[in-house]
Amino acid sequence: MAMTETPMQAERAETIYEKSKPGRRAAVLPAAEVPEPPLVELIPAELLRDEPPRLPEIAEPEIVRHYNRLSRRNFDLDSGFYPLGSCTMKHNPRLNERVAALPGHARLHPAQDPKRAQGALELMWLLQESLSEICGLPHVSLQPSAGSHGELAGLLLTRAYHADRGETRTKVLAPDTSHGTNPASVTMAGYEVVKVATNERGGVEMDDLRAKIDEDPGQVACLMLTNPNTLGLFDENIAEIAALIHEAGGTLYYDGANLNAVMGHSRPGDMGFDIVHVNLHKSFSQPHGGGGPGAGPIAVSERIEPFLPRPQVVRRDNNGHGPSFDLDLDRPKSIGRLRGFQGNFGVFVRSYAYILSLGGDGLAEASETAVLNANYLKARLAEGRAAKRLPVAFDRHCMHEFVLSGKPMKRELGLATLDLAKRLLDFGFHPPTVYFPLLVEEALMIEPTETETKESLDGFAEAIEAILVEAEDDPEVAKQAPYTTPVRRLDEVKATRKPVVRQPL
Amino acid sequence: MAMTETPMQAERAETIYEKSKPGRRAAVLPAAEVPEPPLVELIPAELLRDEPPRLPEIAEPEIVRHYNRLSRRNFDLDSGFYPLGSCTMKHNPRLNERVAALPGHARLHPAQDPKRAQGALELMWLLQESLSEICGLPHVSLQPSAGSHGELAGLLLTRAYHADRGETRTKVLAPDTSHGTNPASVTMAGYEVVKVATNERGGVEMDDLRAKIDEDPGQVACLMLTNPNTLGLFDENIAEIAALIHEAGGTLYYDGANLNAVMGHSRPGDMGFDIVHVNLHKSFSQPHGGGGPGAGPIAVSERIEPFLPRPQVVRRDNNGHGPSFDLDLDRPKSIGRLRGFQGNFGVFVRSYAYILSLGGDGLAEASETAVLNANYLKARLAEGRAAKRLPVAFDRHCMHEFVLSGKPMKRELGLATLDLAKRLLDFGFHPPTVYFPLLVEEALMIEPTETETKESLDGFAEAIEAILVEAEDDPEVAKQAPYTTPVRRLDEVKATRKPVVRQPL
Amino acid sequence: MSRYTSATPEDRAEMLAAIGVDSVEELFAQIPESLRLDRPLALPGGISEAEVFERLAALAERNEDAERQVCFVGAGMYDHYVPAIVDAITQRSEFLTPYTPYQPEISQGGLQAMFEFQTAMSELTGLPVSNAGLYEGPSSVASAAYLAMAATKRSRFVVSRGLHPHSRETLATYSVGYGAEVVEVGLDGGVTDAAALSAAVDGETAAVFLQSPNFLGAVERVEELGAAAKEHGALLVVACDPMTLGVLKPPGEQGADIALGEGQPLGNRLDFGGPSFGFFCATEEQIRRMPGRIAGETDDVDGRRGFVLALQTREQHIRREKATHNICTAQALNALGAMIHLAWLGRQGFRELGELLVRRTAYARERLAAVEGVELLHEAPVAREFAIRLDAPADRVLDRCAERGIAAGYPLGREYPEFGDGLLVAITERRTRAQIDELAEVLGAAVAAERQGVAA
Amino acid sequence: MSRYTSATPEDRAEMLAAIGVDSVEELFAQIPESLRLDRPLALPGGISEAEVFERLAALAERNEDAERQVCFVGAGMYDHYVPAIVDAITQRSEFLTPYTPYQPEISQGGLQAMFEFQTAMSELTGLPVSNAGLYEGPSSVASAAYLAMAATKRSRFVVSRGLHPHSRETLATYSVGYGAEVVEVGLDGGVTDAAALSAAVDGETAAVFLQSPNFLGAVERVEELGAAAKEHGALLVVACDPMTLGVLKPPGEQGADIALGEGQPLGNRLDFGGPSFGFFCATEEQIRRMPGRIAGETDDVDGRRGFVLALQTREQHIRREKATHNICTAQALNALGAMIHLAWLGRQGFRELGELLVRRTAYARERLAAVEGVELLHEAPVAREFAIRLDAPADRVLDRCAERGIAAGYPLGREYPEFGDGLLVAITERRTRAQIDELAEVLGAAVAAERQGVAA
Ligand SMILES: Cc1ncc(COP(=O)(O)O)c(C=O)c1O
Ligand SMILES: Cc1ncc(COP(=O)(O)O)c(C=O)c1O
Repeated sequence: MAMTETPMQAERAETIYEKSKPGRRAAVLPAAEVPEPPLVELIPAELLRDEPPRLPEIAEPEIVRHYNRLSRRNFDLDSGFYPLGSCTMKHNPRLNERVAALPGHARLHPAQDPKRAQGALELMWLLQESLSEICGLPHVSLQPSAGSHGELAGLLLTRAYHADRGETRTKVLAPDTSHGTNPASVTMAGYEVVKVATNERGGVEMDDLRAKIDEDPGQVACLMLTNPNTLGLFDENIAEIAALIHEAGGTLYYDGANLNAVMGHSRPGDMGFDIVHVNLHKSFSQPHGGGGPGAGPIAVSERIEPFLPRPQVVRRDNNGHGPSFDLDLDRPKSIGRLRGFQGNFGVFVRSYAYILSLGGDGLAEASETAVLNANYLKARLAEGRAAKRLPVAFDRHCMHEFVLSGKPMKRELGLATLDLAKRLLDFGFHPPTVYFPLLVEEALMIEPTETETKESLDGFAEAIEAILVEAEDDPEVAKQAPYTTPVRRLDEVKATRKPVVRQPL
Repeated sequence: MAMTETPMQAERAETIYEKSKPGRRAAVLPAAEVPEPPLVELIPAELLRDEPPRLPEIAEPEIVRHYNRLSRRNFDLDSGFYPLGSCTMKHNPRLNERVAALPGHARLHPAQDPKRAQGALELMWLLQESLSEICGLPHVSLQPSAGSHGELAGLLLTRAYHADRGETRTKVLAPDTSHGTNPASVTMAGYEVVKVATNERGGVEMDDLRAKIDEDPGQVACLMLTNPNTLGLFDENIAEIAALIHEAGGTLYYDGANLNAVMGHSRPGDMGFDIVHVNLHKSFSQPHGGGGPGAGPIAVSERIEPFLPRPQVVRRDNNGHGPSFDLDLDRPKSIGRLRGFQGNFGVFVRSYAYILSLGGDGLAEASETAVLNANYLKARLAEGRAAKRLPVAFDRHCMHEFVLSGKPMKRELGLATLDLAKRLLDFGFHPPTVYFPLLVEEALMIEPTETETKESLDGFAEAIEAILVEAEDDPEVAKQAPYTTPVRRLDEVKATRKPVVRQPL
Repeated sequence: MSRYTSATPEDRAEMLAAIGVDSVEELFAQIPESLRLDRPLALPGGISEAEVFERLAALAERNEDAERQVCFVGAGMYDHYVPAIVDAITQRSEFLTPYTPYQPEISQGGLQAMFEFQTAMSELTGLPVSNAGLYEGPSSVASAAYLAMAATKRSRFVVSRGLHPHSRETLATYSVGYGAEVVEVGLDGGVTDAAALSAAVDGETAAVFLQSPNFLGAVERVEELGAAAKEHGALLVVACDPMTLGVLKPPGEQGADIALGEGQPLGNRLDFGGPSFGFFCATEEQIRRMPGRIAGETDDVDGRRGFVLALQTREQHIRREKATHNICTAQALNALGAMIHLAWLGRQGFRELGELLVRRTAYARERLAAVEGVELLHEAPVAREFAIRLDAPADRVLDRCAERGIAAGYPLGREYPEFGDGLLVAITERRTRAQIDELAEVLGAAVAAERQGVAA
Repeated sequence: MSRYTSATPEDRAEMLAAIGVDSVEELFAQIPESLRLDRPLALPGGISEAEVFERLAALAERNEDAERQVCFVGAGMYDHYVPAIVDAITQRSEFLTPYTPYQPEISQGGLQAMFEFQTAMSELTGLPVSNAGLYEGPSSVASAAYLAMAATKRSRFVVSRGLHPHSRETLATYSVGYGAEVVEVGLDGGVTDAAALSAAVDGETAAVFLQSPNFLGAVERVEELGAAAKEHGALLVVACDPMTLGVLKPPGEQGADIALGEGQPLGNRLDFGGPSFGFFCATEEQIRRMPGRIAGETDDVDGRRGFVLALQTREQHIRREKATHNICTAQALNALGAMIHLAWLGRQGFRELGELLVRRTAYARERLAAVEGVELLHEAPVAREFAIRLDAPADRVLDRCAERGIAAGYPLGREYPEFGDGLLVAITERRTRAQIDELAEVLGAAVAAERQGVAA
């Protein structure tokens, strides 16, 4: 393996502060146009700042170069295959960016009088209606800012629902395969997490579930499930699970991160879920932005509706005078606000544009192709060396993603899942999600999404094969990987032991 | 020098046609909404096409990836220093893109009734006024699409001017340092080129000029000059030159490619020029787009005005009822149209935004800094090895650019200017313009522009020094360069001998 | 096959064969028959890109945005000019489309940008530690409360009524889950009632929450107010408007343990309320209790400088139920926009912008105070927003102004019944003197008309 | 120091010292005193980005663009929907900001895109050779004339009156320089008068110029008309609308030696007339006489596939006065936009779009023909545009339609006095059936009102 530096490796990372030079500037401000007394005549000296913050001093051309150069140090969805399990890295249509940028959307003040923001409120209402139909639940709140925010909302709704019935419950059940945000949300909502085991089919272990409920049914507030779950498998027992939880008086929460598997094919509401969050930045094509923004609207059943966050977008019929749209604040049982204003509207515009583009049929086709692509890639990886070295964790048809175990690879070749992931970088692929879900040893979680071509899937399978062949010959190659990335393996321990989290100036 | 492939070199260029697969598509079209008879019922079969053109068949995600990947195989102004002489690679403000994209500009039909396009016509008029002031000439036509188009316009204007006086003249004088478009335009305009020699100061050789005129003053239609010329030197004899040409009855044409050197400091009109073209894509920040679009408005003196192209944007005073703007077609002496509609309006918007941003003072400061940067870099290259190996062609202060000669370098190190240029690529710099102007052997024409930092200039000087040091040790390194670019030296002869100019399908 | 998918009939056939099934339905068979949707979704069919554009443009047309109205509304989000380079850079695929940077080797662009952003926010707030951003302002306040509980093992919050109503409501919502108590302290003369505050703070208090400038635009005496918190070992949490920090004393220099706020004024458009971001800065002591992503500097195996997500052991994907917060996807792209805007403003420009806001605001405040039927709601010093009282129903006055193309401000009545006809007026660099003068004229006319009962 | 320059006072001092002068003025001393501008430019001072934006937005507001009016105007430029990916890609710095690719090693992106574009245009026109684009349509016609003179050593052009008036005017302008003669042939029944054409062509004729669809929208019988040219050894030059080439027989299959035209309909916005691009395709024989850039495929020293500017020996920078053309900077970015649009449409979509245009145009033509006071100007087959005759003054009718938000078409009167009240109506995929029906209604009402002399 060539160890010579690539051109990009050769240029040392310099922050914009290091490129700053006193006296330079990009912005030219408008003239004051008004009297310019010294500030101390307007604000008491002791409330004024002595020195301005040490922001960079640099002219526009170099700012643009700096961030353009930085951008090239990112791998992105428009660069290549990005099979990051659980993240639904599907194509981000530019049309959505275009419509979100229309001044009527982008420059609309959130406090605008509803009667002067009818277009925006109607769009939100239309999106609510669409998500309601897709989830099979009658009511939607768009307020949560992301999935984890939706989870917290769901748990606070559960608490309010029970409180309204004079109950206080303390336990929230979640399978050991659940995503980290689930237990974290449970704690923030003041509940205690009770783990439920997974059966040999990758679903909820029913006996364990019954046991955990029977311990004290009156304490069971909620069961949080992802279905298909984080193994990419649909839990066939979902109807029975729902019955058990409802019997115990708990709510059933659907983590919608995997909704991309079932759009137009099966609906959480029909499965018996009371509360669902939808990650618009996954199933509905909002770009991930390197870590957001997203949005996590929630859809709920009738019994949960009274407690939905405030404000709620509503449609008024004005007896025949044509409908109008409003923000309803008068919701006495509401859990209240979860954030400022009405939610991540810009994300709503993009996702609604996506829904309009594909339509009901297109959404169903998207899920169908997502499932087809996942099963095809799974089949490709059941050929050749991967079959033995990287066996699938649960050998059945998957939905939109699947999980492999690197355990044999590690045992037989001394190659950890991490090494495989890093070596994939040299082949121009983004690695799958690694070491999650926790119950699979050396897990690799692979979600191709529907927008990838067969050629990309084949190329990925061939890369895995090539790496395994290479490793049989010399595992060190992968263990030292990557070689061609802007930087090579980074010392994450150091970053946590003695954290340097800002530029010293 | 590492000869291992860089990641980008490793990926073989594949055209979009090679990524095509029958049945794939990105576009979904609106429904017809109208009757759909077979086409033959609407258009005779013999006028219809049998097979649709073999355009690529590919879904949107892969189109985006294809062109994003392609884009990374380009070096651009936002990537680094681009001292391409005569091209004025100055910063391209994004503000200009934003205002050009406003629907009122971008979606305005060129045939819109002038009274419904007052904003666009006023913008054009304001740009005309600004260019008139900057050039020191009373009238402007925005119609030419680029500099060479402006040159042709200027020569046709000259012909019309003389014809109007009952004269026919056959010769156009141009210095041997002139840009290739000058003689090419002369021929297209039906004139014969007469070369004028350059003196030891880099200016027009006055004796030769006089001689060429005296041969037959009645045949001298025009003298085309660039001032500062392509050596980056201001011709101090310009007043006398103007007098001689005017005496002979010819017109004086100013190639405005180098206007960036003198904005707000000296004006072609005041120098005695009759016709000036301005490259908006040089001095006025229109992005070059990898080879256009640009625009080449012309400014002219009173005596040339009657012949300006049609239509001309005019301001009408409507005696006090507030001004209005119009397209004047009623110009009996006009040379006529040079192109469709009114010109490259989108470019006018960008350049006018640039003029508004900088203002008169800012434009003068831009030229001042352009001249400062050029002389500083010239000074840096007069230090160290470049002093001997790459002497400046004419040893005097330059304006916005300067020309070095690689002759000693070639003689002493066996390194051609081309080799130096290619080696610069490995250092992350765009090379200067090479082998132009022709009269300087192994020429390197360097134009830093005002928007570069001192650090960039220093870095470039250091790279030149490093390459010369390296070459003393082993000239082969540079002769084989580049090494790190997406592709290495390309066989241009093959491309011309047996041209392959399209993808075989 | 949709416009975004590529599987041709041939592809499908080959893929199904490789999988070993005859149809995709077989793959969906794992979903019990009874739970499979036996009808198409009740949504319209897909339409062309041009049609989607027209549809959404038509909706957008029905909003009165800040391009059609002269906007003096603030209340936490402001109509600042976002420079063109912000869009140009944040719209690059390389920043727009990647996921959270879990693979640092191929995410250096995003990670370094986070590091630069953290540095900028640390500079603005005067606190050493910043995260890479949270959802938005109000939920960041609730997140600070969660941190304060962990830091103090207490569960009582004292909150100034000057804190944004959305922040107070959000804190109340979260506190139900936290099992915490929220105590509110009133205002006096537009600023937090100092006596009431120190009376309210006790040994059970986890944190004291202030906002400066507060919701009425008044610059608070944070240091004095914070004394009570220090005394009882409670954390001092200060919400602030980042655009004022070029001129106002940073919270970090006034004893704040945590400084946070709504980031929208920095490089983010109004977007009817989001997406924007919340910033969150704290003292060194709190670094391991911080919520959200934090980028940190380190080296690669060859000694190259690089950046990674630091202190991940705080986070849900590692620590699960013991995490310092549940946040995962946040607002990275919005924080990048802020960083670019700040770099564009630069050290000088940022201060000048602050001064411009203070001076135009002073001018506007004086101008409006001189209008018949308008008086100042408080006399406290202000930076970029101020409150007035109208001698007429605020909603009706606002309607009249809107008819004349001016969004005159934010009505206080709903959230502050005590200021029934109060109006909050915000200034940005986009609001020219001419527009301010026009506001005075239009507002005056509207108030007069209302008082004379003229029909609108 | 402006926002775009970086030289601080310190920088300036250091730089001047290195140069060995005391001031920048010394550098300008080479300009004779008398020629130096002794006053500041009479232009306003620089203003902030926000102010520039407001200024230009205010100007744009005063234009009635195709977003505000329903646009049935064509005449060479059409209101097609440009897909969002075109902007997203062409606005990337890597495509937007480089110069012409003189250094191929670092310009492969642009060069390959040119190669792909050439392939697409070659496919559309049915001719083997395409260049990378010229300025726009009409000047491309004049460029073809220059090529024809070189190829035939003749200097007489026969031009159909169906050729775009701008093309004919531009050709006339250039021909003065060429020293060439231009002979025009009239129309009959909306198409070129075949008899007059063959009569006009002779042994001195360098080229015959046709347009199909012609300016009146009529599809010409190019092959038949071209026979005269073939017979006398003149080149056949055909201007065409690229958007019709998914359904109409390509010029290359009808004997054209050169096919060219206005490229705007492909991936370029209206922009009040530019920038767009002209495409230019020809037979193999003409390859070394082609104007403009041409990208060609080749290999690098290691055998890697690559692209370069081919046949540069044709060009001004090498051949100077003997060049095949003077063009240098052309319209590369616009051609890239066209290529992306064509890739997005794809083979199927491009044909479907052509069919859609033909069918909606047929519908519109029939609909308008049925309107009282409106009749067809010709019966010849049309593809996407057609001509009608109004029984009322066209300009007044157009005004009435404009008042109702419709740009009803292009008035023929000025350029075709023989069609005094003629109107050219264009259709794109953006013009819905509902809009066409509305046009019929509005146009009918306008004509009726004019005939009854109702005041507008
Ligand atoms: C299964 C699952 N649940 C929940 C989440 C949290 O969603 P978000 O990142 O939008 O907060 C994720 C996202 O990674 C997920 O994959
Ligand atoms: C000196 C000179 N003259 C004329 C031109 C031609 O200008 P354009 O490329 O705009 O046609 C150029 C551009 O390279 C030039 O440098």
